[in-house]
Amino acid sequence: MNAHTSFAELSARQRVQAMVDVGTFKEFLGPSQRVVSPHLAALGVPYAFDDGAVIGSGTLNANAVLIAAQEGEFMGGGVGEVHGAKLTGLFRRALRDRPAAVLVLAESGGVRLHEANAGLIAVSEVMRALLDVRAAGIPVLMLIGGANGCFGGMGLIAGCADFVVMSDAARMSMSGPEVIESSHGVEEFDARDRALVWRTTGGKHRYLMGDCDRLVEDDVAAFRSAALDLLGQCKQPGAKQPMTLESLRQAHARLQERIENVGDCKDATDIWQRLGVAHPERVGDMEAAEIQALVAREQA
Amino acid sequence: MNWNDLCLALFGPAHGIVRDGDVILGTGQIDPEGRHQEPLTVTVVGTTDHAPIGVETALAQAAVVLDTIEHHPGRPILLLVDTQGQRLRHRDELLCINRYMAHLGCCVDLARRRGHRVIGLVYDQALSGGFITSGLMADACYALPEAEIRVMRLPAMSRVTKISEDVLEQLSQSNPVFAPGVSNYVAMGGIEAIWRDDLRQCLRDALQNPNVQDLRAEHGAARGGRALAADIVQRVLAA
Amino acid sequence: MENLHFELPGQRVPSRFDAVLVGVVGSGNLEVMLEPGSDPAHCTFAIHTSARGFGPIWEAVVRNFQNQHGLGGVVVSINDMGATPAVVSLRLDQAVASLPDAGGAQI
Amino acid sequence: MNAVWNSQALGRAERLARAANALGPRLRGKVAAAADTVTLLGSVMVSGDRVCLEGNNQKQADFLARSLTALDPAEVNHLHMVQSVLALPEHLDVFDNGIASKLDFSFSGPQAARLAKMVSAGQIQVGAIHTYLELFSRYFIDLTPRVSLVCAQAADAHGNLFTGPNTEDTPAIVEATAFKGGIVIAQVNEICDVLPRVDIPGDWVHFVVQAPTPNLIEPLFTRDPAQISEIQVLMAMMAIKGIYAEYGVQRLNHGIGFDTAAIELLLPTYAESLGLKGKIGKHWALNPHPALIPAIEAGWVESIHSFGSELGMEAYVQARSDVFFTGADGSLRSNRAMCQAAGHYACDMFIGSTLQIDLNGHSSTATAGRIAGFGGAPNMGADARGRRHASPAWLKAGEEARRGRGGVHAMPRGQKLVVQMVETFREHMQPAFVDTLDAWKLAEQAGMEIPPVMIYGDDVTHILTEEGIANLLLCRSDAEREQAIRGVAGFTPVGLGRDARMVENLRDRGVIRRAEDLGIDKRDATRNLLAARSMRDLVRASGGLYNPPKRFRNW
Repeated sequence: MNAHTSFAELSARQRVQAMVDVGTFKEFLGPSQRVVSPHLAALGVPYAFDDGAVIGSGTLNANAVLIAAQEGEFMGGGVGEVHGAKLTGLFRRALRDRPAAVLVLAESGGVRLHEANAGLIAVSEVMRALLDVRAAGIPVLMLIGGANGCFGGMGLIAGCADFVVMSDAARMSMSGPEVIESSHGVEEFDARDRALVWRTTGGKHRYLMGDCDRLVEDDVAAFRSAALDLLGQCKQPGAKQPMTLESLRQAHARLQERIENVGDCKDATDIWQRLGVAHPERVGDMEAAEIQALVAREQA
Repeated sequence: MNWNDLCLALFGPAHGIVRDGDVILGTGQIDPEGRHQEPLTVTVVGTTDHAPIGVETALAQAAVVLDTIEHHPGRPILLLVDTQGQRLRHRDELLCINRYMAHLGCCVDLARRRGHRVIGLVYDQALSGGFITSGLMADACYALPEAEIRVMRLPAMSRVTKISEDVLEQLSQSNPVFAPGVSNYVAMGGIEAIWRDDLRQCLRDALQNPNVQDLRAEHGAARGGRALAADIVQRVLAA
Repeated sequence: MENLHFELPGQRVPSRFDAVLVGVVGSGNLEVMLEPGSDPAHCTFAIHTSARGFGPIWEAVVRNFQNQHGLGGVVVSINDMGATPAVVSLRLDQAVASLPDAGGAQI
Repeated sequence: MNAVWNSQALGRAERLARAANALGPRLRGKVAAAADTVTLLGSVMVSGDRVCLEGNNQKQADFLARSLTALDPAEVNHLHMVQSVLALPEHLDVFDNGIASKLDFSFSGPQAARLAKMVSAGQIQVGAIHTYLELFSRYFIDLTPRVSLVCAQAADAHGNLFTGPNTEDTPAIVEATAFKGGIVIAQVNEICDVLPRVDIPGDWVHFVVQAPTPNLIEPLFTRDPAQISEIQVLMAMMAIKGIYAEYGVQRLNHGIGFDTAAIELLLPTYAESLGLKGKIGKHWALNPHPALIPAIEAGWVESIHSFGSELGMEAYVQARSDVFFTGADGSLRSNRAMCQAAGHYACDMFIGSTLQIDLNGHSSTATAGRIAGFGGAPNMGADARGRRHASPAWLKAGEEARRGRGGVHAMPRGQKLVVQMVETFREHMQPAFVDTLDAWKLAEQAGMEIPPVMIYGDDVTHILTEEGIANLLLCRSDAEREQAIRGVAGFTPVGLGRDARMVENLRDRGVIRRAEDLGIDKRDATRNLLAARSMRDLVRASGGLYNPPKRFRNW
């Protein structure tokens, strides 16, 4: 029997329960309130009582947090009108309640295509509400560990957070490989080559590139301790400041450098090699801890 | 509408807006109507030719926004939208395109926070994720009547949802969620208004609108296009 | 999509409980929510299912469930995305097991 | 009258001479250039020849298949194809092109729908659909190939072949052909001076061609543990406790589905907790299933003989030679004919899945519009009537079948356990239990003499569903048998049509056993019981030796 509890295998509600201190989760607009999508019903598609978004409050080692989780099995975690409004509402509430952090356990293909127009607007509303929270000095953590990854509009939202935590089974990007394959052919991106898909958008690559702050095993306890660790880091004096012109200039320069330094690479392994990883071909088989050690060595 | 025709209509023949690849950028000047003030300079940045938004396109636009914040405090920014959506390439995914696009959104957001009035304008085509982090991050986003805004056309939606096009067509008569179109986005609050006739006047009005809150959900409810979102946000606050 | 309703007699009324939810609305899966009902002599089932034409099978599944558990004063709400009867029965059993005084089949 | 008794040998000499002539100096010993392959085939084949094109379950002589389709049908036609698997489009293209006209085969999974169309259009005359062992047997009786086109990893200049881990059908094909006046042509991935080992001696091989690209090979036996459902875990628990432990099954063969993968992954966890280690599952006729790695690592498995190999398992197998059959080079030696014989005669149990089961327990994977054939399942899933050695599991099954019966049944004798493991509903709510098998309709459509039944009801000993286990050995009448089947058929129409009283009676007698009768709490059936829940876990369990194909690597 497996000693650890796989984060990926838990439902959104179970993830939330497992992340916060035992018994502290209080759900907002829970399933019995039946805040469901009317658009799915109109299409004759079954709805879910929570519209695939679990939101509420709890404590993380006694720190008050607000927390949200997306259910990847329901509509691929797609953001529709209700789902998006629940997330926006949670961030607005954070402005008022000033928790120690807002945690989002993201698993989503992005905009829910069944209610696409509303989903598209909702994603930008979530982004603006999230950035209001950051501007108020409250850290926002994205924790990505579901099998469906974090894509499309949700990838954009993740890109706005203070911190991103991923497991090496998770992915974060914009377009699904199938979409790219169907628009530019299998030579552009072979969606069936899962090793390629994961080395292009998976947690290890994102961590090695600096797009993810913590890389963890697919273990709910590892996610929790990463969140705690980041929370502790935020409490250090002068640790994490709201976004400023200076910080965005720095981010801009890093993104620019990335294009200049590795923009010509055809494959993640080429990038890793250029980043100075000694055996890029072995990265795929490395455990999260080995990857972390690799980066720690680089930085040392 | 062609980007240059648009800029001519907005700023007259002396506008300083140029095209660099898919990106259009520069400044235009507009005289505040009826007042004897200096002409108002507006930073203009956006894309043309249904540009796919790749890492470079996002970064180029972000640079213009950051330069404006740094060198021209308070100068209004007009984001011009014409995009086919994010660039669908392996390379962009590899480079973490969502970070680049989110960065653009963060820059626009910072500009708003620093007191820049930011206006979005969909002047041709706005597809799926391509304008979430530009036009939709503005204080208010507008559209020209002939613009096209959508995530997905009905035939494609029919394939994804496995629901017949006829049914979707019918549903879209009563519910703007299901069909593309500028007016549907207005009804849902995603687009503040459609600009018609005197575009320069429309821009002037938009720049004078003092609102900096995100009221799109409330507008959607008031206009009947998005009944639930605003209420749900309130219920989360009250829970 | 089809909506089905069943009301079956039962007498085992669980002590006060908050709504219980198990499962997820995903392909081949379903969510089952148990809530306190007002009629202690019946258990009602409200089912939304993506698949049409399986009413008799649903009825057999919930009857079988009631034969085992005999719940009263409980409302069972189901959102189903094409789960097989095996999965439905499993979720129903899991939901009952989450009731406060559930001793497996004996409540 | 001058009788000729060596016409085949003479014919072979004549054909070899024709080939030498056609290729001239470009033929170097036995080695022909890839570019000359079509010419070579044209020169050694004669219209009406029986031809075996090595199409296996896994590896494919794909280059030779392509070359065969390029022959001129005006020159070569009416070939009679005798091959175990129709996997590639080319396998049917030769009929479309008018090069071949008659077919004897075993399995056609990927081409089943097209095959059915071509048969009903009269483009293909099907001799018969066989099991693997049956077809190999006929190679030595009345379907001996005149020309065989086979596939190997490497050859040397003498024509010795190294097959690598996927030896599969090659020895059976080559033996039948080479010793009965036939011609053997091999496509290889490389030509070496010294082979790692010799699987086929060079004097059985007449020509060797280095193919421009490595031969196709499919990872057919890789089941991602992430896709195993809770229901499958429950059924695996019932199988282990209600059948493996009950009969003390030591020697067995597993089907390739997720159901049996779940059993493999429950051995080191659930079965271990029941104290069954060393008591069940020691000897296997099985391909190197990745899902068996945790059980092997936990010391459950003593030996595995394999039909073929599995992509990615090469290094693992090499490092576990105590368990697997390996050559002097260290790599796996598989052999489909031998393993089929072993599975039939030396195993006490077969357990696998199916698509449909009728009220007599006949089971079939045939569906209308598809002629899919059988492969090896009927030989695995059939009592070995010729078996004479005893084992506890075999004796117990035989005793249950004979208990209380007189006459011919009074003779003590064992029986093989043949277990059909199915969920009562498949995907899209297709019931697994039916009144009439689709095989009847298919037989009518395709003009078959008998319905294509995978496993006959009188060979099936147990049917296992999520609702319970029906032990058909204990049934004493057709009516009882029917109710035993209905009694585990769940909410399918067949299940709902049960006689509830009779079913309860069968349950009292232990003919039907539910999870609770076995002391299994259904709520314990979670994926946490699986020794590996992902491909990554399997790699970890193998100590990094298992190297899954890239389409399975999601990390």
